[in-house]
Amino acid sequence: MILIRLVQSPIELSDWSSTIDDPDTGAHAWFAGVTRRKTTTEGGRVRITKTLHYQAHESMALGQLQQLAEQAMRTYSLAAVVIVHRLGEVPLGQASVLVGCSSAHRRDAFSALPWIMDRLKADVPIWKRETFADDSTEWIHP
Amino acid sequence: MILIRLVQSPIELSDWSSTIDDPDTGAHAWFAGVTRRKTTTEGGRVRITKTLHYQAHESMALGQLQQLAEQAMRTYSLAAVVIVHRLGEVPLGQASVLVGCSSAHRRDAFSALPWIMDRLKADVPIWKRETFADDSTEWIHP
Amino acid sequence: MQILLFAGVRDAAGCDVIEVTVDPPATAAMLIDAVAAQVPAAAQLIGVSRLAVDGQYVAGDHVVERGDAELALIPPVSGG
Amino acid sequence: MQILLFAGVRDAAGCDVIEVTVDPPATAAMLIDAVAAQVPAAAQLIGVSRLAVDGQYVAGDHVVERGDAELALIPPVSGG
Repeated sequence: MILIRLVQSPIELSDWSSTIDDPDTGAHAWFAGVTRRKTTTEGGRVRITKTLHYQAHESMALGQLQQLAEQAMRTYSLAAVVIVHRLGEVPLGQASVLVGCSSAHRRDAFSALPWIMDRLKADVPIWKRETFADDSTEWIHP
Repeated sequence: MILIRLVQSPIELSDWSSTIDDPDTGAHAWFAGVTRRKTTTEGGRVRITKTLHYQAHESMALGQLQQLAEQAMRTYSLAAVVIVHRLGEVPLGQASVLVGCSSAHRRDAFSALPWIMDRLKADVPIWKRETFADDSTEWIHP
Repeated sequence: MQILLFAGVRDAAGCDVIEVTVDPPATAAMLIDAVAAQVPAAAQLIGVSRLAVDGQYVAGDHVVERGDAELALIPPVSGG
Repeated sequence: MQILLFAGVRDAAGCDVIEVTVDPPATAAMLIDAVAAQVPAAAQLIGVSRLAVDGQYVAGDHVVERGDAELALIPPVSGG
């Protein structure tokens, strides 16, 4: 089971937690990426984030997420994968992304989560614009 | 922040998900161990589980969980750790254990979860008794 | 050919889509260079961007055919 | 000395706590052997169990002092 969503409203883990249920899975793992207040730059300077805004090439992002979910299912013998990414404004302390997966044994679920996040952050056409405490804004293009 | 609980009632992720919130964390990770229907024995035989029962040396389990949570906090620079283990009967498809943690960066949260589960499964005095489809029971002592 | 723009490149160009003209056969790299020439303020960012054709990344030497394929310029992503 | 029992050992012994007598100085290994002698049906499981004193695992050569310390026999665990 694969569930991919781009949403404009807050992501609540409780709304999604039952989506990966499966009687033959013994391991459920979740990751939520949350808007953080402080970012330390490469130069060691601490920047204070006020809010984040996410933009996507939506149809391509959905396709890329579907592809990487399918690859994760095969590679890690997962029973289910759910990936939810929020777009638009994401206030401090709220989740921008939620990834969940279930597998028979915990090693697979533990390995799948970082793999999915690494791929998502490398290839899925979604961009973050930070608004800092001084109201300056910056698109993040790592 | 460390939160350790042994509970007798169902563990709902939504009841605990806000406990690891922290404005300076960007990564929240969760693991739930869930009662699985099928177990494949070393000999390759598939046994069908009907239900599980967990027993603990409660005071020692709480102490051991607290110790390993403290060690995880230090090792992985976590902001928060929550560990909830259910005791008594745990029906199929329900969680026997829930572990959550938050950190500034996702690598730490991803590394902490398997570490905590490995330690829990090695040292925390909690035991599982399986009841199989044929009503036979067996304490698991790996 | 029309190319969709996003994020920092979109802001620098001031538009969601840009029209570029290159002599066929047009490779992805040629199209990216053509966008950079039209949006010099973002030339560096465009130089590290990838081209996607109908939602799939293509290599620089990929030849883009005229037609109704959707072209998008994908600067380094920062989702998650 | 009284030793708390759990799981498979508790079921084999038919009780939550067992009284064992060993000559001082009593090491953890001697106490575990004494439990095994009293619960032969679970001797193998007891042989791979650890002793905990006041909630902390101790090594086999740890000398257990008489007093009010809580002793527990911890067979291999299977939580999670």
